[in-house]
Amino acid sequence: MIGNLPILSLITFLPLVGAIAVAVLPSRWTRPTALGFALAAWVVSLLLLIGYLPGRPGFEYVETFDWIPVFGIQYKLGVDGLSAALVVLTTTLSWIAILSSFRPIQTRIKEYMISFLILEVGMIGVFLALDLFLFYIFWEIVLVPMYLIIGIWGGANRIYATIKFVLYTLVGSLLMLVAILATAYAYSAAHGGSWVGAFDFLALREFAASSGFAPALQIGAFLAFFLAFAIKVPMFPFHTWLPDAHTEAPTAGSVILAAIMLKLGAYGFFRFAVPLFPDAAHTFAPAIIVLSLIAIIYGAIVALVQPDLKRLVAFSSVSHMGFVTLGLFVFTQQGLQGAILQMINHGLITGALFLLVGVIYERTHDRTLAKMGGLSARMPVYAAVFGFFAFASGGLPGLSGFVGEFLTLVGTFEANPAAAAIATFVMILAAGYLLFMFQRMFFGELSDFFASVGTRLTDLQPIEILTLTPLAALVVVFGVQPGLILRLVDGTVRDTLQSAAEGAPIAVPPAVAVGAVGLIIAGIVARIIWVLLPGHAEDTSGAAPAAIEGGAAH
Amino acid sequence: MSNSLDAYLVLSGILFAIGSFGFLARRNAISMLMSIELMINAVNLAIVAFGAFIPELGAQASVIALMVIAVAAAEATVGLAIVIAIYRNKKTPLVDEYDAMRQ
Amino acid sequence: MARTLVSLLFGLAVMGAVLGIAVVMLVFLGQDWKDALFWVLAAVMIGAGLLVVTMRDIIRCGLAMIVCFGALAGIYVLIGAPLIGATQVIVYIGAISVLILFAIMLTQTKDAPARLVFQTQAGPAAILSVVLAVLIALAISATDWGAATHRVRIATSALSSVLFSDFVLPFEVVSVLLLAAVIGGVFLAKREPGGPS
Amino acid sequence: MSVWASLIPALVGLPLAGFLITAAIGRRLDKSAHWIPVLAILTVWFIGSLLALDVLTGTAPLLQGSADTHGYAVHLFTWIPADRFVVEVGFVIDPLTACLLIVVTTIGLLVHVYSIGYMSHDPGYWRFFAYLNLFMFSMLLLVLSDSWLVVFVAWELVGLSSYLLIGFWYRKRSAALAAKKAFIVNRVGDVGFALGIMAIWLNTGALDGIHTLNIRESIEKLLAQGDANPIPLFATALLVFAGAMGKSAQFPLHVWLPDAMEGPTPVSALIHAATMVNAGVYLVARANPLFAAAPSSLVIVAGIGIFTAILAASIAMTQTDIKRVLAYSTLSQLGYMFAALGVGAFTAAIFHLMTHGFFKGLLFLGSGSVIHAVHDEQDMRKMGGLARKIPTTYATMLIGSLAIAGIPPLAGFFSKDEILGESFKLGFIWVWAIGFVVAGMTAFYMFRLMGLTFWGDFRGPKHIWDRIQESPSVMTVPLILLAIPSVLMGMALGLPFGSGPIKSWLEPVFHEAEVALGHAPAGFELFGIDGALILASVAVAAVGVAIAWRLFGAELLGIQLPARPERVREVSARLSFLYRASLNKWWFDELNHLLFMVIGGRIAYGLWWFDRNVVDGTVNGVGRATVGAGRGLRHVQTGRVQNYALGIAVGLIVMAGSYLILAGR
Amino acid sequence: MSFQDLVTIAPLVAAILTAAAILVVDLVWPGRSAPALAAAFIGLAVTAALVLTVGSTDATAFGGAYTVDHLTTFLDVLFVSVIVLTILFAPDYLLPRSLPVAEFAIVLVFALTGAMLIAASTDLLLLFLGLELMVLPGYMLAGYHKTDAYSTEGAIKYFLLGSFSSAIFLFGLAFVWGLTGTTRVDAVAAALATIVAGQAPLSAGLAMGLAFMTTGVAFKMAAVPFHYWTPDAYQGSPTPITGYLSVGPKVGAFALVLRLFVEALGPLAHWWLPVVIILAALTMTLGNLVALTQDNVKRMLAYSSIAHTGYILVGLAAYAGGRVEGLDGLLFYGAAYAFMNLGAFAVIAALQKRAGVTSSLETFAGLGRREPLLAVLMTLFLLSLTGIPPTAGFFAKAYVIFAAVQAGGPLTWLAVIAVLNAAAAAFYYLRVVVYMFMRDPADDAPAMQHGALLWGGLAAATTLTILFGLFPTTILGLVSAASDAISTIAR
Repeated sequence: MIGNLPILSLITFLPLVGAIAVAVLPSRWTRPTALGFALAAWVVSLLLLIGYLPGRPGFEYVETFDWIPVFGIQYKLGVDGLSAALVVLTTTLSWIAILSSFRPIQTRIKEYMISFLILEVGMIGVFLALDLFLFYIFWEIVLVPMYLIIGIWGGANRIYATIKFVLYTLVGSLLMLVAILATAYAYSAAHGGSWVGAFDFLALREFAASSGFAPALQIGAFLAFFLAFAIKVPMFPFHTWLPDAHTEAPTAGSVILAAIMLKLGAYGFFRFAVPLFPDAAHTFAPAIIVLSLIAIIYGAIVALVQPDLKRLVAFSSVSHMGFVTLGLFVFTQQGLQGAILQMINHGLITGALFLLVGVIYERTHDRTLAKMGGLSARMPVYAAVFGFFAFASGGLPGLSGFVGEFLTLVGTFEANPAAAAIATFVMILAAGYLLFMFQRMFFGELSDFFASVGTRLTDLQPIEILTLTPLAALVVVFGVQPGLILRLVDGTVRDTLQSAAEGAPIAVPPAVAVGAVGLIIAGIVARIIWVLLPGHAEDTSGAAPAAIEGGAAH
Repeated sequence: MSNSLDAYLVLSGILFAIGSFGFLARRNAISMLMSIELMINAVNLAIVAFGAFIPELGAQASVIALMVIAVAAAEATVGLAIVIAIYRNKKTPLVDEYDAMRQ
Repeated sequence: MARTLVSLLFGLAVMGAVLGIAVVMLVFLGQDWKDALFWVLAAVMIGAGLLVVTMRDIIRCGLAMIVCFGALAGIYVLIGAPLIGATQVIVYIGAISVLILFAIMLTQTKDAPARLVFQTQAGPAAILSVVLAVLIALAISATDWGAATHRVRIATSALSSVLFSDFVLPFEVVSVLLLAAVIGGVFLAKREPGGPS
Repeated sequence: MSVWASLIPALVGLPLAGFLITAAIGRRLDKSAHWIPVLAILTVWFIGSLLALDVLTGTAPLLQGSADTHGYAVHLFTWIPADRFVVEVGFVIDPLTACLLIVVTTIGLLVHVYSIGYMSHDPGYWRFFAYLNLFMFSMLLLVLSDSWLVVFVAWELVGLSSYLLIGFWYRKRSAALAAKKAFIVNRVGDVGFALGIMAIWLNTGALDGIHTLNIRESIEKLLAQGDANPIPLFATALLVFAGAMGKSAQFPLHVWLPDAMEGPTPVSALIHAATMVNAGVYLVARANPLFAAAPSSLVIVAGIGIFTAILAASIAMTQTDIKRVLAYSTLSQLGYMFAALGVGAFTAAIFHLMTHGFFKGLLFLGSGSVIHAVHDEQDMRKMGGLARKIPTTYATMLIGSLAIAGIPPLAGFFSKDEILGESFKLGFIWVWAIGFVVAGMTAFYMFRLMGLTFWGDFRGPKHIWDRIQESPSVMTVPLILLAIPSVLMGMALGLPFGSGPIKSWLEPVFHEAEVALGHAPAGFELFGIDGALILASVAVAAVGVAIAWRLFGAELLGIQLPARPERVREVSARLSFLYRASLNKWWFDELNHLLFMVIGGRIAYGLWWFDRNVVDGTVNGVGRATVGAGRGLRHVQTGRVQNYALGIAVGLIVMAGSYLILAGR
Repeated sequence: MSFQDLVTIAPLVAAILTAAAILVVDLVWPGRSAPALAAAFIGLAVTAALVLTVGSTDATAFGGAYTVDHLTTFLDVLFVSVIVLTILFAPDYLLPRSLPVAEFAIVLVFALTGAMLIAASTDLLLLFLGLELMVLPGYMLAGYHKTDAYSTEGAIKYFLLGSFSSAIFLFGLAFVWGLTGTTRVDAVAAALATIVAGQAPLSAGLAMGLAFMTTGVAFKMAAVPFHYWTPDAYQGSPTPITGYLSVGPKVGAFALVLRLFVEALGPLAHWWLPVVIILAALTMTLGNLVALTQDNVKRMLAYSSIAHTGYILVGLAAYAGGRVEGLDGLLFYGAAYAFMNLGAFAVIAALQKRAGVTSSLETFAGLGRREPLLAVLMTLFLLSLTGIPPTAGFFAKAYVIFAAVQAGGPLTWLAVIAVLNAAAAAFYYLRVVVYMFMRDPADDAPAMQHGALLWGGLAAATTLTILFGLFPTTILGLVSAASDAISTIAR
């Protein structure tokens, strides 16, 4: 059916065509055009999924075009199970996000939709690119529209948040660029200076598997990749941009941020960091597991005390994404599969949660939990849907969140029961913050604040239900039939695991490791002492430090 | 002594240093301009000295020296024109008072 | 009036010192007259150069510069490049110095001489200049220049042949440079009808 | 697969359908919203009973791979196909499940019917029935599943339904908090259970075949294959037990159950007395091969069980809220069951589970009827003398009380006695001793309840007294129907002593474990040790009842004993510490508040502070330092040419100097 | 001087004649801009055509003093483009301030002549003269708004420091000349090669010359700590001229570096490499750090241009570190930087069409609403300057970093410093975007009408900025051919 059509390019660039169309067409067509193109991309991506035979290792639908032949840089796209799943996730959430923006976004709709469509191009591109250089380009393309979406249509503190988001991400990704280039050069140097395949993921992976990159390069490049991806995921302690960005972003921005953008980092770990540098991956796996565990527990604990609804969900994202990195770096079949499931489920569930937060925010223009209460009576459907997704997020079995989490834990348990035990404790904490949130919002008598909002407090509108229904349906379907995804990504998992299995830890002198840890601890202690000195504490959470935003006020 | 290249070169160096001192220390734009002329002439002295003591450079040296003189003249022309232009704006030839733009 | 006298006396003292050096070298040390002349010219040049950068009255600085360049021209002659010496006299003393003096007149304000001559950073500048001179001198003395021990006299005809063969393009370029400088200079110095007077 | 087996999915499917339909359209059905759920449960009860009886009587075929177990099995689909980690969804009815099935479907049906009356005026009528059906679905899934992980799913789903039902009256802050507490405390246990499941998987390489678990063989097989990394069985068993502790509210996870009484009374009856809280018992019984393989873990089970029993009984003695008394009583009885499991008397535990399910369901529904009658008053101090106004409720509750107190020949007597007797005979004298004391306490607090509620004079407002009337028949009929098994069940299942039907039913399930534990099937000696034990426990129950009568009065068969509040005060003053401890539930709520709310909150806020100031502070600090550096460097640009020139000269000299130094080297 | 020589320097002659033609036209139609512009464009078109024609074959003229090779052609085309764009952007700014266009064009074309001369010179003296011919018009242009105090202040600072550095440069040149005994670049290289081969340590005089020349060149390219003139001169100059100054003399200075350091002083590469590394690191870092705190966009871009010098120097360092890709990167970066920076300044100039509009950040507030197209273009240029793909700036940055990574060793760290700087730089570039799109305008200034020339120039700059990023292959071929012309390192 799809024959010789360059279907991957079609998916990738349909939104771009859409963006151009939106720019050209008159304003009153903006919304339908944007939605139409997003839906078109979605439909095509579904065709891709139908045509894709699940479970096979390797890449299909590969499209290649010599882009910068001097350095062997290609325009090369291809799908395997993981990218297929994530592409469909992206296209799905994109149209949902666009649809959900119809009502809340009333200013500069054209620019908004253009940004969103370009954002979609970048995200799809990241998932499809099989050339490291191309990957990097898509990776960076994602930044700009998100920057604008948060910065223009965001909340009060949006500029601080968006600049922080971009700068933080940029630091990581630029170092990754250095690593990509160094890797390519190492490949070329090992092939007598020939640049053919130097940026080609498949060639690099094969090289990594057969002879492998030099330990020093592996360490350096892996660290750079790690930083880029860890910031994006985000892993503790690189997560602090996330609550700010989420809190300030418009609803749809938060949705995409949580559902897709965070997956970019996890995908990067899967696709590039581990297969290309297996030895380094093994070397750092213990540290990454520790960081993941910290993220899981710490994110959940901090979520417990968040006064702002969105911030709470944001910290829960930190906790949930910890599972993804945990599952990946234990290098077991179940861990990997769980991590992938967790990626997709987190996309669906947290996306939906942000949509739901947006529902109440749009009506009340406030997200302070302390002001809420008793919504159940006024908005029963909303309460039911919110409860559904809250419990899904909390890992209620039968819904999709559970399977990913549990598989990850099983995989971890295989490798390291103690780590699994620590991670499992998040079940309690997750129940804690989700139920706290749910109770605060929906139970009790209608709060004074809500009462003052009055008639604006209407129950879910059809358009909102329309955006939430597919997500809910998928949450149930994947909860009951996770095999749909598991079989799809089976090949990817095998590939990744095989690459990982070939790695062995690089010997790091104990002195170096101890020194590094000591340095970090010393840094933390120094920072704490510094903050404890009078006048250095940041009392207001997330308020823009004048130095960052104010620039040069002299 | 007058037969030593080093002597001329050192002399040129000293003149160059004097010129740079003037440039660094004087306030008046025209004084600074004159200091630059000193420096350029110091260079010229070095060039001519090279020409005088290194046979294969002889002919070139004179030509280069001539060119340098011409360049210095051109620079002086432009420089003085700029000095006059800014004097019309600022009413002072003292360079350290031209600090409207800083940091 | 007393000021003029003091400077006059100072000038005479310098001249006396210079002549004294010459006499001492010629008579007592028995050196070549060329050496003596070199010393004299060098002393005059450096002395005048120092005056250029230290004197308070900028017009006198200009005059000192003429003296300095005159001495330099003498050195050129001494070193065997009379053509350059001549050019030096014509271009510098005849043109540039006059130009500078005109500029001084044009930009002279009454209170200017009364105010500080030097920047606040004159001290560091002096130190830096001395360091620079020492560095250059050290470098020069430490270098083997591959130079002849005797001066080579260049015939003017050789010079002209070089100028119009190997160096014809630079020659043309210099003319363009001068043209550009003139056009620009005229534009900049030209008084605008609406501009500040 | 037989026709019968193909009906099994309907047991799960009907309540689920009932839930979904009612949730979707219930609001529009309004007061007739109960029809679909009730009919669904009625069908389930019918099918379930048929199947259960089939299994128990041995008419069902032998289960595959089993020599002596009759039952039905059905496989539905593969849920998680993750390489070696495969989770199948399938249902099995073996005798153990059948026992549970009877309890769950019967009480479930009766509670459904009862709720038609009890909830009739509630605006959330349809919601209530939807939730009830959701619970039935989850509970049936729990008992029917053949896979550990599906049991865990059901485990969580009953938790969810429990949460929804406890918080049913969500406008009440206390209800909302209680619901949250129940869920979170349960989650603590679930962490253990989840880890236990992982350990089981790692030890056996599979998660299905829950009813044919043969842990030692599986481990040996895996070891032989060389791909096992077994987790110590002791740890595995305890992790599974942790799950059971949460759901069955065993110390120290017992704190949620009394609070759960914030839910409507039918919920308390169904979930928090008769079915869900028994899931822990079921789980441990189900995992009996695992526990039998690690006998030391059973000691811990017994210890925690019997400690919970006495702890809860001691609290029940002083509580004034009628439902809370029953809740602590439930805790106490669950403690018995765990004690039974711990000593290896699995059958006795299940027996008690069944009888307790009926009479505790009866007691709760009865208390609901009481509360209904006194217009939603739950404080027993404002009741009294109700026997005259609501005789049916009174009569049935009296039966229930006698049953739980262990007065022969009611159901409780048989099952409780079996527990105590087995503990004694299996050498767990300490379990028996404590259980013995608890038996007395049980009798005491139950008759304290009866006395305060039904006998003596009404202590509430007059206008309420005037309007008290018996509940409608839709409520009383279930009470009566529950009273019947409360009376007869013990005799039916427990006689003859030591070899009643319950023994033979469950024999195939527990046989191997009992053999592994070295329990020789001892004969029953009515005129020996067993008889003595029976006599002792009946006596202690009688003493308990007598003391209660003495203190709180009685009105039985026309004989009236007056209540003596002054004696109560006196006794409580004399036992001041114990009294206060009991009244304040041994301060567990306060302890938890301190540990989790105060200290935990400090930690959470501390971490948040850390996040803002140290983690984010470092990020912002880097940014600020960068900008600060820029601001400092700005001043290099002074605007004065000579400063610039000086800078250039310095640069030149530094460069030239370093060149000279390097070149001269 | 043979006829062949004349043919070879035909582009140069054409450029000079263009200046003359404009002069004549201005005499005929005094004060009118259209004829002058026409003359300029025709002349520049002819020049460009001649550059391409002559550049089709390698040639030398004047006894090896003047060379036409791929490097010459590449740079010449670049210079002509820069001048054309500058002239396109200028009228909209100059005319409202009643500044004559003709003189502007003349002086600019003289500067072009100087730059082209640098690109083609293989003679030390010619290089010096070319440099002077390039920068002298620069001084004048900086002070072109001669009734404006800022413009003249910038000009005098630029001039004084420029002359100072020229003198220093000349001194160094004299030393090198005296030691090698020749002015021809290839001969210098050969002589130095023997000197270096003979005595391992650098002779003191050569070291001195190297230091002095480095200072002079570093000044022209605005490398830290010789950059001081840049912010003041850029800020003071009329905006289109700032655009030119930030591009023309800088790329010209790098052309000088290529001819002088890469070609003539190539044998000393391992001596000047550490200096280049240090200069690059300092330049990037200081430029970016100070730019972070600027409120005036022109001044900010001035510091940004300093930072970009640092990035370009990374390419040079990579070459000195043994990778010819470094030169490719340098050239590519120069070209990419030229177009994106000119574009950015063109937008500022367009905003300042109404006299009295400052270039402070506030001017940009709400631009996205007021003049969306300009705002979008500005965003593109700023993103390119930041190095966000798929723009020219990204590929340029990636290329120099790639070269540094290939060279390895300390240069890897230089690459890391470069990317960290790039990340920090994003802050101030994006700040402008913040003002354009996320702030409300300070006043209700109406949208301005912009001339067709400006739009044309912006279109060209935009196209090139995108094309360089999306399809760099063609350009890559050109730059590698150009760098091969002078590189002594095999590819």
